[in-house]
This record gives sequence, structure tokens and C-alpha cells, in this order.
Amino acid sequence: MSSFLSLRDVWVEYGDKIVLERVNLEIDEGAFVSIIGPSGAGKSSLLRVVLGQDAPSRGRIELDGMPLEPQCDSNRGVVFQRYSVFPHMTVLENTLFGLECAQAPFTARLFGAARRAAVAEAKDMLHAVGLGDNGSLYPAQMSGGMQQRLALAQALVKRPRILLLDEPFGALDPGIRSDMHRLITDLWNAYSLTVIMVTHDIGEAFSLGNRVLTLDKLRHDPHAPNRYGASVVYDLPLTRKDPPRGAAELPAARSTRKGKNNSITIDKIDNT
Amino acid sequence: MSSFLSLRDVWVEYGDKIVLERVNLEIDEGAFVSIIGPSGAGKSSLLRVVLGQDAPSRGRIELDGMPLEPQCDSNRGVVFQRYSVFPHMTVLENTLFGLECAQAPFTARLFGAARRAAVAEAKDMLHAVGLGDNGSLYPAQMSGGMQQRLALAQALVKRPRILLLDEPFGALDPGIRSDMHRLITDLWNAYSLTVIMVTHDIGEAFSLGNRVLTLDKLRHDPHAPNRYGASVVYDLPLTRKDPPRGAAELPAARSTRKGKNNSITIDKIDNT
Amino acid sequence: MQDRGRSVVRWVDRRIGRTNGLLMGAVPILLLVLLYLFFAAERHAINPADKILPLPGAMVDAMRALVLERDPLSGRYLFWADTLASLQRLGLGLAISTASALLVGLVLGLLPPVRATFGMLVTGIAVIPPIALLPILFIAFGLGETAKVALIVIGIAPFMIRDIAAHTAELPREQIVKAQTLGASTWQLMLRVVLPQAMPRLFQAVRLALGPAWVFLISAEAIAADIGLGYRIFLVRRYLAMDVILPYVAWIAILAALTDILLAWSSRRLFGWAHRSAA
Amino acid sequence: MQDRGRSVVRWVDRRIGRTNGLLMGAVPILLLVLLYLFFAAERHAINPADKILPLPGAMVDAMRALVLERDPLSGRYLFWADTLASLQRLGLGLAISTASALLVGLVLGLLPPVRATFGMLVTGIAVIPPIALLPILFIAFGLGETAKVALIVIGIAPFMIRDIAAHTAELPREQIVKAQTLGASTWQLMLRVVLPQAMPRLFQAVRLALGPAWVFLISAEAIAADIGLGYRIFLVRRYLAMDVILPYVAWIAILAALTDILLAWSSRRLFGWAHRSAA
Amino acid sequence: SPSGEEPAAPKTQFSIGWSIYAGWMPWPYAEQAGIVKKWADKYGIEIDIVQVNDYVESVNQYTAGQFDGVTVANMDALTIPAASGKDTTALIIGDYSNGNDGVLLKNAGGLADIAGRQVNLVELSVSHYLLARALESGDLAMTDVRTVNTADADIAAAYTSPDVTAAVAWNPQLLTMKQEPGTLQVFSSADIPGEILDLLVVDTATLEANPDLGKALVGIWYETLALMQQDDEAGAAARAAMAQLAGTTPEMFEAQLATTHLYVEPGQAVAAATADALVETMTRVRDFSFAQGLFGQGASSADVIGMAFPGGKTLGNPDNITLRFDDSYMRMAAEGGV
Ligand SMILES: Nc1ncnc2c1ncn2[C@@H]1O[C@H](COP(=O)(O)OP(=O)(O)OP(=O)(O)O)[C@@H](O)[C@H]1O
Ligand SMILES: Nc1ncnc2c1ncn2[C@@H]1O[C@H](COP(=O)(O)OP(=O)(O)OP(=O)(O)O)[C@@H](O)[C@H]1O
Ligand SMILES: [Mg+2]
Ligand SMILES: [Mg+2]
Repeated sequence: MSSFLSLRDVWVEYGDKIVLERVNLEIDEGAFVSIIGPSGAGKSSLLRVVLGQDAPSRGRIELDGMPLEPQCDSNRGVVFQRYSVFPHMTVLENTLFGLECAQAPFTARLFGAARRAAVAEAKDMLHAVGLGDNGSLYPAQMSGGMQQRLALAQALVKRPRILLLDEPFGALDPGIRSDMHRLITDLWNAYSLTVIMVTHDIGEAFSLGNRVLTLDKLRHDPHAPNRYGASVVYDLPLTRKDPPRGAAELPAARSTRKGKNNSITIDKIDNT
Repeated sequence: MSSFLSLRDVWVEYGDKIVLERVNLEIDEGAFVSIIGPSGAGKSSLLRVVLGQDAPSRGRIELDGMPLEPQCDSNRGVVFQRYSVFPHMTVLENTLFGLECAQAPFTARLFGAARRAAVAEAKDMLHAVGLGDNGSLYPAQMSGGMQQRLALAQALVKRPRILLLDEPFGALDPGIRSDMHRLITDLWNAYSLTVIMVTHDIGEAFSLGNRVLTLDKLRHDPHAPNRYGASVVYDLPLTRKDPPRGAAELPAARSTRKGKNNSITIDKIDNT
Repeated sequence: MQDRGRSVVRWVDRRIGRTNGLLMGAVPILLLVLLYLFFAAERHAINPADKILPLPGAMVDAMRALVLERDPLSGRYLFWADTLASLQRLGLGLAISTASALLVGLVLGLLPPVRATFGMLVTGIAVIPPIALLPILFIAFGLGETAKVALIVIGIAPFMIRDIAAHTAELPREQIVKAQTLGASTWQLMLRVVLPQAMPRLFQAVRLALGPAWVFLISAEAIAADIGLGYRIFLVRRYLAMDVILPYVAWIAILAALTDILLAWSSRRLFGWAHRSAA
Repeated sequence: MQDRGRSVVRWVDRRIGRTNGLLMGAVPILLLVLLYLFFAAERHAINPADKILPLPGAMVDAMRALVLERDPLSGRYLFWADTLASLQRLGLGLAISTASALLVGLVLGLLPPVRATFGMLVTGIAVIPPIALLPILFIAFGLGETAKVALIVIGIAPFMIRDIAAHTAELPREQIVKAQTLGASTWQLMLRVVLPQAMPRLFQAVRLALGPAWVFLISAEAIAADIGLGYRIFLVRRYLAMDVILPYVAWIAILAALTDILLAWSSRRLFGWAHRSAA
Repeated sequence: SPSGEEPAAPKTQFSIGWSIYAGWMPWPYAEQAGIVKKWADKYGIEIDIVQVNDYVESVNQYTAGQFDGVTVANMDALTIPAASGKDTTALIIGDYSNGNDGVLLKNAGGLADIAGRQVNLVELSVSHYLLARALESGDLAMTDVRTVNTADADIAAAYTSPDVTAAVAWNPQLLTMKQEPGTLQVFSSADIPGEILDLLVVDTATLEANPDLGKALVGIWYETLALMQQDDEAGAAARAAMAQLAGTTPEMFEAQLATTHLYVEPGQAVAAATADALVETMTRVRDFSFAQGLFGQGASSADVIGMAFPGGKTLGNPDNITLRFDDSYMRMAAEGGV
């Protein structure tokens, strides 16, 4: 079976600054890939390219064997590093929006029973991210962490096939953070999600992911810092006794997957 | 000796939402106070009040025994949670700005030798935060973590008496993060800084601070989540064998202070 | 170094209350009125029949007939009939301009191919002074109400369209992408993400366009009309009746200022999210 | 659900290249020209002496004398002399307006007490149609160049001031606070933080004001001038000489569009940080 | 003088405003041809001839004191400066309109067809007066038509619109409008000869203090008129130059001159100024103006404003004379005294 998402010799350049060079990557359906690397390495840039927001300056990206158009759709959900919630919608409206788009192609608004059902679904998700009480606030009235959680709820309520997360939990306190870890793991198990997550927390990278990628520069010229871009320097598949996947086993999954990172195999790879 | 910074019965309200209530706090000169607490507890709001950006809705704040005007000056440096760098200045210009304001009251620009000296100082600081190569970039051309480091460099180059940090290291990878910890600890030791830092990383809170405050709601009415605000629920002075302070001992301090959080005493206090 | 002891709040940091703001705002206007009275009195000392800067008494006399008495010829209260006619034209012109600014502006701002095709045309139309093309406008729209409304629309719509288009094009790309990942079609994106965020800007654009709109209304009424505030002003200009012109201009300023205040207030009411939170 | 197989890029996501953009932009303008020719030909089929929509040949004939031949009386090439005179007035008016928009706009936007005191006055002036005040303007400024420049300034400066003030007041409070913690005085804040960030907006405001500026220039020249593009248009309008008016209007449009393009280009060059990064 | 005004001090710099009209084109031509300078130098003064594109504005500016003199029609001299209390002297009676103003109808058989139509014209101007006289001659009343104020600069273009079926205008617009297919001129100033006069007026106090100004102005005027009347190359060249200054072709300009009755000889102008017909005309004009409210709100009767005529005749309030027809300078020119 050809892999789900594949990047072939992908480069990302801004003007004459080379950010990513020669990235080759095959990601299987259902993988949970954590990406770590120094600040400024190009992690967010990589996510943008996979999302289809930016086109790579060279190379090819294929999804399910088809070349990826540089555009976004509801197959790929995203939580950006910077706040990407809609400032003119309340928390509840922000969360409802995805549901409304799917069900009301023309008005993008729901009424009556359909709305009540969507509101219930959105509220469940808001409770899950700890914003249950804040449905009527506008983003400007919320703290940084709350906005980030809203962005997450917004993406999750659409149950995308691929979920791209850019430091989603950076601004959260440890309590809510482990709740969110549980939530994302459950969803991953329940919906055969493919997750690509950028994080600065190595513990998080290893405990959540089943594959950890490290982005960094392979070469560095101190006199021309922009000459060389980063690439994948470590690609660590984590082999664990995974429980069988499926929505039915959700409660079981919750306890089995939590906080395990035993039996890891590490291979140093050369990406060139 | 009356304390350096004191908050007496401070309330912060937005409309009818009570964010902070009855906060009483005495902070000594030279303290390193870490503030932790759940997302949305009011940590950033507390910093804004201490900074003088917002006036408390009730209560009094005194600095050195004088009531604090709700305005900001170069005695108090700040790194905001959201990016507060100037988008129209390059990295170097952003860092130079504080120095230029002090030395050129009229033009706010330096020329000739004075400029060269300031540039050297700014570049040193940029190297310290790992942005040495990026002096000519504009903020929009940088990653989230790089912008945060720039904000830090900007504040530190002014050597303020009080430094207010709102999750300054949240978006940094572990390597650069420990560099930054070292930097801030050194500066704290060398310049008898008073630091108030909000963080979500409990380890960071305890390893850097000599006092840890926890903000949370004392009471919660599920039917009226806005009725009660947060206050200081734990106030933990950390007693350690501190090395004698002074710029001369900087290299020593670097090794002694790193990563220590032994002999901590914890007192649950009631703030009401 | 800064002296910390001073208790003067910097001007940047001062917050002005509502009542204080009104009072302070009234001061320079009052001063201007006084200045006018001074000059008027001075001119009248030299020539008691001076018409250029009439005294308040003369203005009251002149206006009384227009405001309170029926015009014997038409049976109308001229002042009120003028006001009504002008406001109707202005309202219609503003409404059409606003609607087209929204429609065209959003599409231009959001869809690069459309912007490439029509952006230059809109710029071109925006910079052509419509009063230079009046003869062609007469052919296209005749000389009736349509022509007056059309002049207002041609005068302000391109400007508003460009403003809305520029604002729309500045929306953070992250928001567009986010909406697309939430399954929004271009239409849904327009309707729920771009349009609502353009609304406060639209209100701002209407406020900025009010001045030019009045200019074009008055120009249109000066060209061919038999009623309207601009008609009256240009008619009585024939005999330098500043005692009518000045109250009329003041009345226009009051009407325009009221519209402005109303728009600012509605924008704050309707789009609270877009304005500084009330701390 | 969306079909993933289609290879059509959504319009929102299309990027248009430079050359393509120019070509696409030319299409509707060409269409308009064709439309004009069609109507003109039709009118001439009915009335060969039609003056309202002249054919290109007539325009070339009429313009040749103005552009290429010295006026025997004054010894000037009228077309070029008109252009020069108008551009001088316009340039001066724009320069004064821009300078005052910067000065007053920044201060109004940044300092709440000043805004409270003068905001209402500026709004009031912005909404008074200067056309209605023409007699007073000419009395106050005489009939020379000053009055024409003054009309432009009075017409556009308040609008630009309000725009800059609103933009300045929207600067994130975090930036002001940050600058203050870096020791910036109000003056330094203004000079280094607020002013440079207002500059791109100022360019945008000048671009938006170009249309009204031409309108006011032409209005002023229509009333009191003996040279200038607007003077010529109003002079020959008595004879319905559209064969001169249309080329003059087209010339004005070209001049204005060039200014607009120049401003847009300089803004991109000078304030790269404010425009979308070139990916 | 009515207001206890101090007499204006003698001065050497004067400005005269003018606007484009066939009967006033000699002024800018005289300026360009150096005739103005020649006469000004003779009296040791300076005279600026200033063009104002908008006729009403030129008169307003004179009223406001920006000019020492202005070219104006008799009715407007009465209703604008004189009614504003500015003591004004009509120094030169240049011509009367002899067909330069006309009432035009589209698709009409005669004047009677105007009834019930909407008439576009510059309200409260000589056009309005002409319309009133036309209606009077057709036994119609003002209430039988509806007037729509239309700017003089735009009336030619407006007339091409199908919306407009009746209009009153003056030259050069009138000539342009007559070319519109289906147009009939049903009444013109040629039907009321001598009632629409084109004047040069100056501020009375200034003239009293500076009689040299009056002498120079009549000197300029009659020398230029003589030149343009010449049936030779020089005369044709002068007329062509005036056409050019008016923005039109020599043919069109000649056509306009044909409907302008110029008082070429100063003697003719003196005769016009001293004729009883002038008093009669001004009475008519004044009654019309008063009926239209042109004397302002304060005016209680047509008599509030006083006019003086040569030979001590007056009309209206003799204590408030603000418009004076003065033949003395024209008479000087006639007698070669300048
Ligand atoms: N618009 C742009 N123009 C120029 N350079 C850019 C632009 N955006 C990003 N870069 C550069 O690309 C590099 C990678 O940025 P990116 O945001 O992908 O880093 P990152 O790995 O996500 O860092 P962080 O962990 O700090 O978020 C950085 O060096 C940055 O300076
Ligand atoms: N402008 C505002 N209007 C109304 N409510 C506000 C406003 N700003 C903040 N709040 C509320 O105040 C509370 C505290 O916000 P604050 O930003 O201080 O939290 P925080 O502790 O810094 O959270 P985080 O860790 O997520 O940054 C939140 O519940 C937020 O909703
Ligand atoms: Mg990033
Ligand atoms: Mg916070």
C-alpha cells in the first residue's frame, strides 16, 4: 500500500532564505507524528505546506496518491500557533461554524432542531476543552490559553481525517493539559485520525506520538545563515503494544494509552 | 523595612466579570516570583495591573511606598504573552529602541560612536537570546518563538528594576529554553532585579523562582461562573542556600543556581 | 532618568469620560462661533448693510420665513421641504453606494482573479472627477432624481469599494485557511467570515464618505433642481444671501454630524467585538 | 462533502502574476472603450453633427491644436500649461493636507485629551461641504492660487486627519505600553512607534483622497481661474465641446491613475513590513 | 453716501473682474493687446483685469470687496451689490442684448406651448426676467410653468437630455442649444430691446476718490471697441483673438456679436444712459426682482433700494441710493476728454 501522505524532495524558501530543504517523508494513515526542533527550524512552515496553505517552492506532496492542491478543505483540520479563531464570533459561534458550513451550504446558519443538535455537539466539545462556561465570550475577552483551546475545539468538532497542530498545548497549565492529551488521544483512537503535532515539550512528543520527527539544519554556514535549510534529522518510530483501534473501545483506550512510552526504537537517519 | 511592591485588596473586573478579588501581596525587592494557575485564572491580568497598564477596579498598589500611577515607565520591563514587538522595526532596531530612547531624548536615534556602542550592546543581547544571525529580519518574517525571544531581548537590554514576564518561554524548545533560564538567572543575580514571571511549567516555576504564587478561584458557583474571581491560593516561599548576590560573582552564580529546588517549604495560606 | 515622584498622568494615558468629552469638544466650536461674531460685528460697524457676514438677528429673520411660514407659491414649508428632498437623495445615494461597496468590495478583496480584472477599472473610475463628465451623465440618467442619486453614487461608491476591498485583502490568511479547513465554501467564507468582519469597516467608510456625499449632493442640486438644501444655497447665492446660506450650511453640518454620531454609536453597539473592550 | 478529485484551484486561492494581472486589468477598460465607440457611432449615424459623443477623429483634431501648437495670444502650449497649473495646485493641496493629516491625525489619535477637545471640531469640518462655502472661501483667501489650494485642503484634509487618527487609535495598547516600558517619552513614542506605523496608512489615505482632490481642484478652477485642466473643461463646456472635454477627462484619469500606482508602489517599497511578505 | 462711509483713499492699484460673455470680451483683449497698460500708464495707475470663470462668483466677489469693478448685467447689479448696500456706479453701458438671450422650446409651434412645461434656466437671473417678459407677452403667468434652476455652465449639456423640453439661456450656450434638433426659439431679448443691459460697474467711493480710474476705463473701452469694429485685417484679428479668449471659433463669436447691440460710440451710450427708457426698464426690473424676493427678506417694498440716473432723476428710496447710472465719464470720452 502506497503511503497516505508523502513529501518528495520538498523545499520551502522565503526569498533567498532557505527554510526547509530536501524533505522526504512518508506518513501512514492513522499515524500520530510529533515534530520537534529548535525555534525557527521550520516546523510551522512544514505544517503550512502539508496543510496546503503554502505551496512548496520545489518538490511534490501527495495525499492518497494524488498530488496535493495548494488549498485547504475540511479533510485537514488545523490549530495554528497564532490565534486563528474568528474575532467576530463568540466562543459558541466559533465552534458551531464548522457544523453549520457542512449542513447549511447556502446560509451557513442552522435553525430549529438542527441548530439545537449542533449546539449540543459544540457544547460537548467546549466542555471537553474546558470552555463550557464561556460560550458567550468573544475571543478578545479571553486569555491566551483559552483562545488556543477554542481553536482546538473548533478543529476537533469537524472530525477531520488529518489534524495539524502547531504547539496546541503550549499555553496551558498542566491540569488542563493532561485533559487535552486524553481528549486528543481518544479522538485519535476513535476516528482513525492522522495527527501531525508540533511541540516543544519532548515528553509530550513521545507520550502522544507514535513517531517523532526532529527538524534541524544539517549544515550551517555561520557567514551565510540563510544558505542552508533544515530537514528531518531524526525520524523515530515508536513501537508499542497498541490496543486495537475502534470507536467501541474508547473507554478502554483511554486507560491503555495514557502516559506510555515504553519500548522505543530510535534510528538515526540520513535524509539526504 | 516596608515591602518594595505591595498590593492591598486589589480587584480586577471586566464589566460584571470578576477576574481577581481581594488580592493582598507583598513582594520584596530582588524577589523572583513565579505565578502559576489555570488558564484564564487572571495571571496576565495581575501582571497588567502591576505594570500599570490597567488600573485595578478596587484596591491600591504601592511601589516603594508610593501609590502606583496607572502608567508605565522604564523601571518596569515587560514581555507580554502576545507578541508586543514593533512590526515596523527589524530585530536590531527593536532591540536598539530602548537604548536610543534613553540617550537621544529628541530624535530617539543614535549616530556615530554612540550608535556603534548601542549596536554592540544590542547584538550581545540578541546573541544571548539566540537571534544573533537575525538582526535584519522583520517580526513578520520570524517564527513565533523567535518573536518571543526578541521581546525578551528588547526588555532585558534596558535592565529594568522590575521585570514582568508572561509565559516568556512557552514557545521555546528545551535547548534554547535552558539557555534563556540561565540568562535570566544571571541577570537577576547581577542587577538585583525583581522578577515576576507567569508560567505554565511547574518545573520552571520552582527552579527559577524563590517564591511561587498560585492563582485560582477560592469559590466557584457553577450557575454564575463570573461571580467569583481568583485570588492567591498558595504562596510558597522557597528557602535555599542562596549564594551572596553581586555582579562580581556572576560566573559562580551561573553554576550554583542552575536547576536547584531543594529544601522548599510550603504553606497553604488563606488570602481572605 | 525619569522622576518617579510626579503625579501627573501622561496625556497618552489619560482617559476622558463621556460628559467631560462632550464639554471639551464644545469649547473650540464655541470659540469659532465667537470668532465669527467678532468679525461680523466688525464688518457691520463699517457697513451696516453688510451681507457677507450677517449677524445672528439677520439670520433668524431670514430663516423664520423659510422654517415657519408656508411658501405662498408652492404651499410648502421651504426649509423642511428642502431638508426632506436632500435627505432622500442622500439616503438613496448612500444606500446604493454602501450596498455596492459591500458586494463589489468583498468580491474584489477576496478573489484575486476578480481583483486583477476589475481593480484597475475601479481605480480608474474612482479617480475620474464625475463633475467633469456631467454631459454624459445627463444622457445616461436624465436630469431628474436619478441623476442626482447617480452623481452621489459615482462620486463615493468607488472610494468605498476600494476601502472595503483593501480591508478585505488584509484579513489574516490564517483566518481564510482556518475557515476552509472547517469546510467553508467560498460563498460561506464570504457570508460568515469576511462580510461580518467588513461591517465595522463599512460603517467607518460610510462615515468617511459622508463629507464627499454631501459635496456631490450639493453639486447635483446646484446643477439642476427645484428643491433641496443645495438648490436653496446656490439659488440665494445669486444675491449673496449669506443670512440664508450660513444657517443652511450649519444645518447640513448638524445633520451630517448627527449621522456620523449615529453611525459610530451603532457600530459600537452592533460590533462590540471590533472596538476596544470597555475595561 | 467536497470532491477531492477536481483540479480547479478555488478563486480565493488563485495567485495572479504581474503580467497576467496587467492583461486582465486591461480587458474591462478596452471593453468600455469599445462600448463608447459603439454608442458614439450609433449617435453619429442618426445625427452626424452630434457633439455629445464625438468620434476619435474629432477628438484628435480638437486636441492637436491644444497639445502641439503654441497659443498665439499667450505663447503657451495650452494643454501643457493647463496640466502644469493643475498639477501644481493639486500637489500643493495634497502636500499640505498630508502634512496636516500626519501632524493632527497622530496627535488626535494618540492623545485622548486632544481627541476629546478637537475630535468633534474635525468631524464638523469634515462633514461641512466646502462647496457650499465657496463664496466665503474666496473672500477669505482671495481669488488667486491660495483659494484653489485651500479648497482642496479643506475638502480632503479633515477626511485624511480622521482616517489617520482612527488608525492611530487602533494601535494595540500593548505596543504603547511596551514602548513606555522601554523608556519612550510621548514624543519618542510618536516619532518612532506611531508615526512610522501610520505611514502606510497615510499613503493609503492619500490614494483614497486623490479622487476628491481632483473634484475640488476642478470645482475651484471652474469658478475662478484662467488656466488649468478644470478651467478648460468648464470653458468649453459652454459649447458642449466634448471633443475637448473627453480627452481632458481621460488625461486626468491617466494622471490620477499614475499617481495612484506610484503611491502604491512606493508604499510597498518603503514599508515592506506592512505588506504581505512576498512568499 | 448712505452709510457714513469714509471716502476711500486715493490709490494706484485696481482690479476689475470679468467673466466670459460676448459683450465683455473686449476687456481681456485690451489687456492682452496692451491697451489697458497704455491707458493705465497715462494716468499713473495699475489696472488688473481678472477673469472669473463663474459669472455669479465674479459679482459676489465684487460685492465682497475683492474687486474695484466688475462686468455685470443691469438686473444683477441691482440685486447683488446694490441690494447688499454696496454703493455702485454703472460707469459704462456697453451693450444691450439683442437676441443673446432666448427662450427655447423643443417640439413646439410657438410660445403658447410653453404652458405646463418645466423650464430649465438660471433662476433669479436675467433669464428669469426674460421668461417673465415672454410669459407676459403671451398672456401667461409665472404659475403656468415650473422653473428648474440649472447652472449656466451645464445648461447646454442638460438641454440635450430628453428630460428638458424648455429652457432659457444666454450666449454662448444659447447658440449651442439652438443646434439641438427640433428646437424653436419662441422669444428672445430682441423682442425687448434695451431691457437687458451689460455694464461695467465700479465701487462709487473708489471712483469718487480716483476719478483717473474712470477716465482710464472708458479710454480703454472705447479704443478697444473702435479697434474691433474696424472692417479690416486688424479688426478681424481683434475679433478672432476675442473668440479665442472665449474658447470659441471666430464664426461663432461673430454670430454672438450679431445679437449683441454694442454702443460703439460713447455718444450712443450716453444717449442710452440719459433716455427715459432706462428708468422705465429699471422700474420693470426692480419690480420683478422685488416680486422674486431678490431684495432680501428685510425688503418691504420695491422702493427700499434707491437708484440715481443722469440728470438727478431717482427711483426708489432717495436716502438709500446704491446704484447710480453715471454718464459723465462716457460723456468725457465722447467729448475726447480722456
Ligand atoms: N514570511 C516569512 N518571510 C521570511 N522568512 C520567514 C517567513 N516566515 C517564516 N520565515 C522564516 O522561516 C524560518 C522557519 O519559521 P517557522 O515559523 O517555520 O519556525 P518554527 O520551527 O515554527 O519556529 P517556532 O518553534 O519558533 O515556532 C524562520 O527562520 C523564519 O525566520
Ligand atoms: N478584555 C476583557 N474583557 C472581558 N474579560 C476579559 C478581558 N480580558 C481578560 N478577560 C477575562 O479575564 C480572565 C483572566 O484572563 P487572563 O488573561 O488574565 O488569564 P490568564 O491567567 O493569563 O490565562 P492564560 O494562562 O490562558 O493566559 C479570563 O477569564 C478572561 O476571560
Ligand atoms: Mg512555529
Ligand atoms: Mg495569560
